[in-house]
Amino acid sequence: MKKIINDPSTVVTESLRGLAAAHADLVRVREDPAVVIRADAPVSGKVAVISGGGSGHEPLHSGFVGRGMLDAAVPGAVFTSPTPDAVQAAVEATTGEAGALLIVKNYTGDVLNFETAGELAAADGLDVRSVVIDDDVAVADSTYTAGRRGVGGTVLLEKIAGAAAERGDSLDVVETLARQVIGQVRSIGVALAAPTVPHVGTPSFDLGADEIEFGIGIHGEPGRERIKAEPAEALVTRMLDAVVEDLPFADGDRVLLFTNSMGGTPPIELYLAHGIAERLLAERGITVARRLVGPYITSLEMQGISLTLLRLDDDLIELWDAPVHTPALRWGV
Amino acid sequence: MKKIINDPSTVVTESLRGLAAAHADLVRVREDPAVVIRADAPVSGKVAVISGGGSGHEPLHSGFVGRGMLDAAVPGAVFTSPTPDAVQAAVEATTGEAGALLIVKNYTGDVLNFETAGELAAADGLDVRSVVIDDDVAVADSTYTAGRRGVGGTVLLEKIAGAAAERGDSLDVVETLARQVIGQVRSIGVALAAPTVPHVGTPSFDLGADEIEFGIGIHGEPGRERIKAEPAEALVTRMLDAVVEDLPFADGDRVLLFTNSMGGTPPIELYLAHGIAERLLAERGITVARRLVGPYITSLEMQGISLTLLRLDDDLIELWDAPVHTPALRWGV
Amino acid sequence: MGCTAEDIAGALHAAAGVIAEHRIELIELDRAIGDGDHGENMNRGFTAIVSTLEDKVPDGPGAVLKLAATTLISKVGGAAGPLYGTAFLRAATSLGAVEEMDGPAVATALRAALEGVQARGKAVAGDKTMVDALIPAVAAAEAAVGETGADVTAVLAAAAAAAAKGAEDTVDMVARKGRASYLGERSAGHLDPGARSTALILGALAEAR
Amino acid sequence: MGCTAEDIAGALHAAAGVIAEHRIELIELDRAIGDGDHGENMNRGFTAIVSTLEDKVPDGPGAVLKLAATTLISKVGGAAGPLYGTAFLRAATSLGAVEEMDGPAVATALRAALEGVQARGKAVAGDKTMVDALIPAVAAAEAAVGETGADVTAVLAAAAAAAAKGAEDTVDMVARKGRASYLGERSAGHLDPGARSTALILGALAEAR
Ligand SMILES: Nc1ncnc2c1ncn2[C@@H]1O[C@H](COP(=O)(O)OP(=O)(O)O)[C@@H](O)[C@H]1O
Ligand SMILES: Nc1ncnc2c1ncn2[C@@H]1O[C@H](COP(=O)(O)OP(=O)(O)O)[C@@H](O)[C@H]1O
Ligand SMILES: [Mg+2]
Ligand SMILES: [Mg+2]
Ligand SMILES: [Mg+2]
Ligand SMILES: [Mg+2]
Repeated sequence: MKKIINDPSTVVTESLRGLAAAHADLVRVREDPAVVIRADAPVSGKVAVISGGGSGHEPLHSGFVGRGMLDAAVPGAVFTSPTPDAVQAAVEATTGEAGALLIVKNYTGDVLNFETAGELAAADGLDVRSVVIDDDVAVADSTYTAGRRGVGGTVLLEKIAGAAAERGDSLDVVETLARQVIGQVRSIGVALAAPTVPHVGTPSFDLGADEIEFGIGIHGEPGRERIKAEPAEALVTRMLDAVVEDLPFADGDRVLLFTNSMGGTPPIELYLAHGIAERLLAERGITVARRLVGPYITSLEMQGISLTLLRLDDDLIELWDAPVHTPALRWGV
Repeated sequence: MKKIINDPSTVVTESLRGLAAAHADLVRVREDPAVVIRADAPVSGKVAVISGGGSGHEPLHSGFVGRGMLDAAVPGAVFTSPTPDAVQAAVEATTGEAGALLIVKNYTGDVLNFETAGELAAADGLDVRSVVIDDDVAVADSTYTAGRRGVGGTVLLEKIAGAAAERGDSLDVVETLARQVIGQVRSIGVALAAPTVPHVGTPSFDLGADEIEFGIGIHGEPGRERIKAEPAEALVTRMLDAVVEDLPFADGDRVLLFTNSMGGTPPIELYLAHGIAERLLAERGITVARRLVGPYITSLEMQGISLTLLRLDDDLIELWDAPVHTPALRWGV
Repeated sequence: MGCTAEDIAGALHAAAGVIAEHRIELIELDRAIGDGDHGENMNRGFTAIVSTLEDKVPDGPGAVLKLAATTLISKVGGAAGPLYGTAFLRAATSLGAVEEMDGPAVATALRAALEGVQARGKAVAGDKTMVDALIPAVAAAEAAVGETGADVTAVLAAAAAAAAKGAEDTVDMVARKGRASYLGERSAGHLDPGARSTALILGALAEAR
Repeated sequence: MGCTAEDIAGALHAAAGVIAEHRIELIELDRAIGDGDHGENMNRGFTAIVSTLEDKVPDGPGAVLKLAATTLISKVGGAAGPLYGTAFLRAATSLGAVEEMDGPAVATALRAALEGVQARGKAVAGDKTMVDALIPAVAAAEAAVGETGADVTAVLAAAAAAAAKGAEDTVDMVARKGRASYLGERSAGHLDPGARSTALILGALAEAR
């Protein structure tokens, strides 16, 4: 393993220091427990939107702290959900009368740790609610699994919930919107090469030279199925079919198409895949009304991409278009 | 090699189609020869700022086309400078009375092809000038080399020249500012793992498990020296020393610090390196007045980073802060 | 003779040593069917327990276990943090304010731990989780109490042996809870990392007696 | 007997075949001391020449070479595109409007090509570039003209053999021009890809006679 680090056990803290130095106008960082807080938090009268999870998926979540998106992000160790006291510290730094919404990705660890944090916040008399996002169609949503994972849809959810909170919506409304987004967003991911976790030092899984992990998670958990490498046209078709047919998305729908790099797939390939996806959706009569293309929810240096579709309505479009100013996402400001 | 492509020979074209689909509000794309043009070009009365080079360094240059930056980008084949007729097409689509500035990275191929294009433009009676950026301190600037390479400084140059043109500066002024930037920007890069060019199919160079290529270029050209892998603190110190002592940058200077990922190095490592660089500069009495952190000039999926320092004055700061709206860089809009 | 607070602190120290020794093994087990952090997570938690206990050992076995619980909750994260945290917390609560922990108390504490893990994580026998090490451990501990009465050592030894066996039995299971469940049938043929760490911890506690 | 436009078109066709055959070799040479695209670039250019000539072969050797030149300039890119483009352009110009190219004309065209490459690229002998294949090729062609008079085949054969030798000699050189120069001393021990492609092209032209 070669990485630009000093020591696997201090990677997260040292990286957050760099984030704080680079974006002092947007965020402040607390160490131990690690929390990234919007520079002007608490914003009085505003619902706080908070998310978190294992590190290694940057810019998720810390890169999305700032005006119009998250009030705080709680970064755990690499690929490890953060502890309840860290979440509690985030709540304390950001949450007032208007309450807070915790955005939790559906992994056993995230759910359990945020659950405990929610109980601690309730004990402090704060109105803190949680929503659990589970948009990954790769996993069967049955009693035989821990349920679907939260993946690419998380980015869109954080933007939309953050915009709702920023325009002054109540916690009830922000929560309802969040549940609406969760209900109509779906994703699928693939991996071409595995990431290497700093404290592990070897790739998270071994893929043959002609193999693709179809339905990969964002923690280097092996996916659901291994397929033979295939041309982009076939791969994107396979991915989009899985996503479109799941909700299902239908002729006449307006959607946001989010083409995401898992980290190690460069823009030239990402845009190539995006172009194919746009064409295939047009063929299905689905209108791509908004799009996001880039590495926004990653898995360290994993090579691969994910595709996320969110069904839009006018209000969601307004919230998506609303100004946002964070380290990784910025417009209208 | 595993890549999300259909055919190595159509990668660039197919990728540009995705770019056009994703950012139709910002750019339009012409194929054969491939040119990415600002959507509202030609902007009447404005100096056109044009750059280009081999593909595989995205978002450079095509991701920087739009308001406040480039009027056109000319993407060659992967790692291969574009041909004169492609540059000529970019000039034709963007350039009027006010003339154009061509930003050329100092590589033999780029210089020769843009030179020919410039001659063709002059023959058409257009006022087209070129500046050649050569900010890479890894290469000795002597008669024994092709001269220093154009690397990270290119991004900053494109932003600043683009902002000057956008505010209505004449070609004389834009050219003078560009030469000023070139005079006071310096960079160095390192690689931890090689990229793979689609039509080659094997990594561009072979690095041992404990080796780092110090002074790497952005085309996977081997660097100047191979060093043993070392902790981030030592590596960033070594890189910054090389950059600071070259110009030299001195106590009291205000600088823009650009910490760039070569593609495969994830944000967690990049911000870690950035934090170290900020601290080391503070120790030298150099004020980091502006910063840019991210993968902005890459080498496909190469793992590594580069550090760029630009000495700032008030005018350069104003130009840096000016609104920009492109696929990859956006603020103030 | 029962265990004092000091004994339990010592046993946790021993458990921390065993976890550190098996850190890579647990990482590798988790790498195969999870995300590769279990060894790192557990090691971080137990290292923290040791350094907390170095400052001061609280009064009474229950207080020591409670301190271990809160340390695990605030240092481990992931799925294992809250689950092991709950296990230690419930065990601590079951002890109340006793000065020494005897054999029956061990069995009671283990059952409380199991119930806590199941309350939090909803896993049942056969789901390929730490529960599959804990269920046989509790049964064996209770049986040992029935046979040997108050002997802490024997109760812990029985629990540890049963946990080890229970962990081994997870190999053939298809995961239905936790990250390994995403793999479906592909999760079979691998030892569950959490079951393995449960067996390691119980083994260390038994040895320390 | 001299070469007609058709002969030259045929020879370029043959050169395209040789370049295609050696595409990977040229890529590998460039991968070692450059950026690995030389084989791809040259192959793209010569493939384009062939398909342009399939449409229509222009009148006269000069016109054919000029068409090859503009095709290379607009299809190859990189350093090789403008350099080879200039070489072919200058060679074409040196021929003027002759109907057939004889031995002396070949030597003149080669010298014009060399001068063009040097005017554009500023490389001198020993810089480890295509110039190191061209210089001996021109010298050998001119010597052959002195000995054998007007025989195109002999002139081309002499040039090709000298170019091959010249290319080989680049192995020991330290690059001072082009991308390989960034390597400094580390560029020694490798064959220059552009010198190799020059030798391959001249070899193919000579064979095609
Ligand atoms: N719902 C659950 N109930 C009981 N144990 C569980 C549950 N989910 C996961 N586990 C246990 O947690 C272990 C994984 O822990 P760890 O790797 O530290 O957390 P994470 O899965 O969040 O990375 C699994 O091996 C399993 O034994
Ligand atoms: N200044 C120069 N003069 C002559 N030949 C040169 C010069 N620079 C480079 N070359 C030739 O070009 C070859 C490289 O061509 P190519 O790989 O296609 O372009 P690039 O270096 O732009 O990738 C070198 O091997 C060398 O022979
Ligand atoms: Mg984990
Ligand atoms: Mg090249
Ligand atoms: Mg794990
Ligand atoms: Mg090359």
